Amino acid sequence: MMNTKTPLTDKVKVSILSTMLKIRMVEEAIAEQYKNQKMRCPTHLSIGQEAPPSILSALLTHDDQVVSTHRAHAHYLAKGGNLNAFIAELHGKASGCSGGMGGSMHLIDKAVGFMGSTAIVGGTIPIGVGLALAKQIKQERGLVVIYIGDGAIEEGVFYEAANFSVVRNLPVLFVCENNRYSVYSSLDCRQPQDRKIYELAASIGLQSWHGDGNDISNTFQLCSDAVEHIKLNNGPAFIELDTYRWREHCGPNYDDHLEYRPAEEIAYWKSKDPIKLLTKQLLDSQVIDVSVLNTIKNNINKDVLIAFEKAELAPFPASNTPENLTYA
Amino acid sequence: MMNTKTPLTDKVKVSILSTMLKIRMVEEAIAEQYKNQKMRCPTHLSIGQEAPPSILSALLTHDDQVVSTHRAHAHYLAKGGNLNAFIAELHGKASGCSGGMGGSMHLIDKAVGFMGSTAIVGGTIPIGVGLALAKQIKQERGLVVIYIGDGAIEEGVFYEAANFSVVRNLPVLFVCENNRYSVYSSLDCRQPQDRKIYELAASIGLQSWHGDGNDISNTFQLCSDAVEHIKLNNGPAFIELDTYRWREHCGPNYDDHLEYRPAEEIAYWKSKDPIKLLTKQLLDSQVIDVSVLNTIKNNINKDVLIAFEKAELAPFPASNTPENLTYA
Amino acid sequence: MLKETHQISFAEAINETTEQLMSYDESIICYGLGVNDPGRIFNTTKNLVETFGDQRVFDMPTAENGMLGIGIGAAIAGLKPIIIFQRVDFFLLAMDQLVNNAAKWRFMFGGQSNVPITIRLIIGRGWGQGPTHSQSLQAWFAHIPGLKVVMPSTTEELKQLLTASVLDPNPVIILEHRWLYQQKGNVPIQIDNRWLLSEQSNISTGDELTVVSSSYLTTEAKIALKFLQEHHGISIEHITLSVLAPLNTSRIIESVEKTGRLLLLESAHETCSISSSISHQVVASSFDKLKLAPVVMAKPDWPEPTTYSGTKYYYISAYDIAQKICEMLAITLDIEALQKQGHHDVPGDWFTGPF
Amino acid sequence: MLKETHQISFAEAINETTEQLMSYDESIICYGLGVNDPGRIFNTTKNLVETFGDQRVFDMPTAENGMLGIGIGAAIAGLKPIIIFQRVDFFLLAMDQLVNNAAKWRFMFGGQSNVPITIRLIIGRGWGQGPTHSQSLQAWFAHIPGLKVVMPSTTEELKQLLTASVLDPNPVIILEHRWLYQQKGNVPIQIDNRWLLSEQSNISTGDELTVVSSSYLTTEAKIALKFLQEHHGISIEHITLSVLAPLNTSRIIESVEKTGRLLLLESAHETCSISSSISHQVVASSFDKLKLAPVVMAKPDWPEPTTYSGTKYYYISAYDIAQKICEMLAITLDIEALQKQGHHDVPGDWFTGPF
Ligand SMILES: Cc1ncc(C[n+]2csc(CCOP(=O)(O)OP(=O)(O)O)c2C)c(N)n1
Ligand SMILES: Cc1ncc(C[n+]2csc(CCOP(=O)(O)OP(=O)(O)O)c2C)c(N)n1
Ligand SMILES: [Mg+2]
Ligand SMILES: [Mg+2]
Repeated sequence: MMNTKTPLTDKVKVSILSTMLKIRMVEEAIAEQYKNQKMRCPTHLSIGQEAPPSILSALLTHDDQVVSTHRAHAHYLAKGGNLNAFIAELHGKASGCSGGMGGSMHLIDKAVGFMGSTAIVGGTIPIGVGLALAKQIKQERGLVVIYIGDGAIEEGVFYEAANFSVVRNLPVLFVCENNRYSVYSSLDCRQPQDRKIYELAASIGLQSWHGDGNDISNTFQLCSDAVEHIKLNNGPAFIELDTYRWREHCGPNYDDHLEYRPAEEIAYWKSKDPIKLLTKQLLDSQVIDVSVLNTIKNNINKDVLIAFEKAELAPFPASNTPENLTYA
Repeated sequence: MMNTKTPLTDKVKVSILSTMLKIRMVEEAIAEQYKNQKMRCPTHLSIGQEAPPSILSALLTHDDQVVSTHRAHAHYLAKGGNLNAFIAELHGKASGCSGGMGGSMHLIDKAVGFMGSTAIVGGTIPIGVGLALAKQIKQERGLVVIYIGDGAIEEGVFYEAANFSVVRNLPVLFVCENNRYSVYSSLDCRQPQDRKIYELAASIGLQSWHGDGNDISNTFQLCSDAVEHIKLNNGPAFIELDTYRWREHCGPNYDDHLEYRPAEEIAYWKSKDPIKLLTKQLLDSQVIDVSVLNTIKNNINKDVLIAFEKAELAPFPASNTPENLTYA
Repeated sequence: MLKETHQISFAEAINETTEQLMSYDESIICYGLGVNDPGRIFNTTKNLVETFGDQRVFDMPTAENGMLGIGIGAAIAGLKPIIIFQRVDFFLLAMDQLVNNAAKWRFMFGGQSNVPITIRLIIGRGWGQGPTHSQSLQAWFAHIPGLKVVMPSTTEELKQLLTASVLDPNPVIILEHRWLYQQKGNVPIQIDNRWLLSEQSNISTGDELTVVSSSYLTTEAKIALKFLQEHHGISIEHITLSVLAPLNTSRIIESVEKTGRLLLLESAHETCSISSSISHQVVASSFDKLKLAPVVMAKPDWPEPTTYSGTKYYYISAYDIAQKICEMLAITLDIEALQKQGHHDVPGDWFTGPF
Repeated sequence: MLKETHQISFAEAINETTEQLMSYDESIICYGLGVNDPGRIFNTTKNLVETFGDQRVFDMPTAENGMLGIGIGAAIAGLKPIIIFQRVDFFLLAMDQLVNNAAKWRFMFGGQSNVPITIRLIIGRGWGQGPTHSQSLQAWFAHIPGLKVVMPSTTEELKQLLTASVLDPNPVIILEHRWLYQQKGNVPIQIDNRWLLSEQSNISTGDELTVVSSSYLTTEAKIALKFLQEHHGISIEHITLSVLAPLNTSRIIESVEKTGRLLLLESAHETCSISSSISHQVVASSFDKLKLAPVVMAKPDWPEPTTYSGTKYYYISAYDIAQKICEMLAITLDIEALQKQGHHDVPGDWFTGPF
């Protein structure tokens, strides 16, 4: 197969910025609206973690599939998941991407290859590997991206599924967004102090990369290398990206007052806001000007408003829906 | 803590040989008697794999504990497990080490620190780590040895338990007897071709060693280093020892005719019979003579005969035993 | 002996009981995801690490099967671990260690080792908990010999049940309903190490019908039964089933022999449920005393949908219970006052999400 | 349409059915520990890898939860995996993927993806299989909405059940009893893709009592019932329950309305069993038609002991069944001829261990 690398052109940068902005603005709207008590489900926001999926998605095609976790909003939107169906899902409406059955933690948009996110930590890891197995057996193009957190690394099912992906040389890319916390628990009580996750993954047999997920060009490079590695059929790969969740684990608020995370740590990561940095870079280098930026934002804003309006007006699922869904 | 290393003296060598001989002769007696249909339970013999536990046990004290797998006979006997209770257990008798409830795959002799073997692959790994956790919390001396096969490495629970043992710096020694097969399946379809088990273990955070388990002095050295490492409270450790099962996975017979293992491989490993080699070494160097050797064998023989005699004469468990055992 | 009591919530009672137990018996340890975090498992593990130190009270990796097995190993070595899982659903990862090791260890080694662990599982409900945060698997656990299964219904009974569970030499699973945590009750100030796992207790006595409930359904049943008693003079015997396994139905049978009618409130799906088993046992022992077949009200046969509309009729309410009782007694009563006001998907107005 | 049949064993029928299915539908794959090894899962996967290649037929690592999840993923992508576990007991490691993913995937994503997997589980028994190689967990599976649970009783019905399971768009668990593998029966030579999961079938019709059995207990029941019929003229209706979930008891209810007596043979422990559920449903629907309470015969409430003596009275035998029937009919008959000759812990004399 040919070298499939996409260069990080200005155009790609703008598209990455747009994706990040979309995620940020959608998430902020959710946070804002959450208090109205119409989105009645546990909701894990991606604010602060927009960069990795926005960058990686710029390298994916419609042949590529994604599975994700409880914190799936960014992954869903970056892969091109339908916004109206997403917001409707948070509202539990029939027009939701999961027909209202799943809520924030169970998203799907098969049309764009977003094959499902679920709420059991580690639960979709083997699902993603199975999708890749099917690609191999059916000789279909594309790879499967499995998004996980640093917590999911601790589940035995990660180890089992990763091992099999190596044994069968499957087209699968594990992307670990290491935000250093599992709920409120820091890595200290969960993993050995000086052990690097990407090294662990490498020792299982995955070709591995590690980087600062907020560093756009470096992350783009890593992702591009990893995607190419897989597309050349060189085996499954693993990327660990450092990143940071700005708000509470679950819910719309900040929880810095709880002090489970050092204030300097929070400040450090906020200073590396990938959206601010890339915006500045693109403005400074005059790739875009303020009016372009405003147009992007205004369009997103409009879409978000429409999505919420539609979601609120949409009907709930019919009362016989759950029964009908249980068996095919 | 002081350096606790035991040197590999001639005396220790003789004791290792005695242990190996005991295991071999007991196992051969079981194989011989099995056809009489009085030991009515699945039975996984240790013939060919006598060396690792015989060597390691020479370094363990009564403070040290052991858990094991479906293939536990050698581990049980090497740790000093009661022979009569063992043979009675295979016969399902009330005098069996598990009261007849467990059979070959579920052995126990708490008096010598053999805390239990079970038949679910990987099942006792966290049990062993939990025993070590209790030692740490109760500030008790000794370490815990967890025997596993190369197949058990594939279970997520190995990874999970190993990770925790590193996080809490527990006094635990994983001993992987790599006989290259899980039932009839070779490593090829189960683990990546060029991945070393001990390197994988190291990347999880375990201090790791690897060696030929039939090489007595090298294995003694590894074990001694690992035991010392743990006793100095430097953290959990892992030893991978290459070894080979001579007979079928489960049952008393050879199954070389099935050809799932290359004939040269079988021949190679038989040529490295640790008992033959150590016997020769000790005879050649005149540490023992033939009469000493015969005395050792005769004593074992006598013990084995007595064990079988007692086992056959012993009563079965009372009919209300199972009910009474279900709850304490 | 009269016990001094005080008014505290269910969550506070768990916390207080655990603290007293850990002071009383230093072989008790306590761990689980979030045990020492700011949430402290809905405050049920507050102050523990401060009082007992991080050797006895600790957080853990997200590794349910391994961590349960480690608890079993520690229990075999003489510790008494309390292990906490924030949802029953997460605990599905640990079934191998639960069934193949915890439940059988004593049995398969001829009684030489006990496994005195207590597993606290939290049942989620409502506010979009949905298919993976709301399962109630007591029937699974009760099906396995060697396990004890406890489902407290009230703050009053919690302290005794938790104490007896932790001090029991067997593996005990205690299922706590998230919606009980804020309920207040009169709780003995001190634990008593002689407390037993008392299998059932009567909430009320009556002649016309026997109602059996566990966990949060007891709350709904109490509302219904109080209403029927006060407004319509209907006398119903209400028994809470606190210990589901080993299952002892003698008190239920005694009651049914008096009332002739049995309504079983099931918080899980009906097929292979504990209620089906009770129904079978009662029929087997009291066939001739029954005026009609036992009735089971259970969750419908699908997972909890996340959507608000999907939980409206998913759970059994006080109204449903009263309606079913009228049906069983073949009477028509005005029970409209029992219709729940406000949102059906929260335990109380104070709850505003997200978890 | 009359089908041509031939006489083959249960294990051969599994093998033949799988081979025909894989020829018919190339989306079917088959994997599990030992699928391609010399044992070929007791010969049930013979020739598959040779015919269909190692992309579709493969061995796997010892990693039950991961490997089930991988099968679910493959199923979502349109393959139809048959996954084999050599003992139910090992499958306990995979409960998370089974319940949280396989059973719910279709539901929680609003019906957009199906999970057409078939999970073959083997139930062990005897020759010291003991506490970790002999569990029968159909009640667990039947308790979970979204799963189908199949337990074939005879070689005759196997082919249809396995075919319908594999072609079913839902996750299906098919529990195969090790002791059925050698039984011969008349089996249709070809599969038929229109076959349905037929829920129950009548082995015999009769008036005095209804017996329901699944899996190997059908063998024991047939012996008992044949004896009672031939030697004592007692006419019993015998129904095999092949599909335990979703549970449809209509045929059983119809039968009981005729006979008035129900004996349920349960191969698991009684508490929270499928038999308890059937008993409850039958009583609920036919209370007035019952001459006596339904009776459940089940395994005692402890694991299988390894010792020879411990399994002698652990499993239900033809003799036990006949004795219970006499009790239910309040008659005394000579049934001594039903006492099993030879060893009780093997399926036949041909079995000499070790597995
Ligand atoms: C099996 C399981 N255990 C525990 C939980 C509770 N839980 C929900 S999210 C979460 C944190 C996981 O951390 P990580 O994988 O790092 O993801 P992050 O939230 O940081 O994105 C936990 C423990 C769960 N959902 N599933
Ligand atoms: C969880 C589980 N899966 C499968 C089995 C079946 N089984 C019994 S022994 C065995 C082989 C394990 O291989 P290994 O760990 O290398 O041990 P060895 O037999 O080579 O000593 C297997 C797969 C089991 N007992 N438990
Ligand atoms: Mg994290
Ligand atoms: Mg091996």
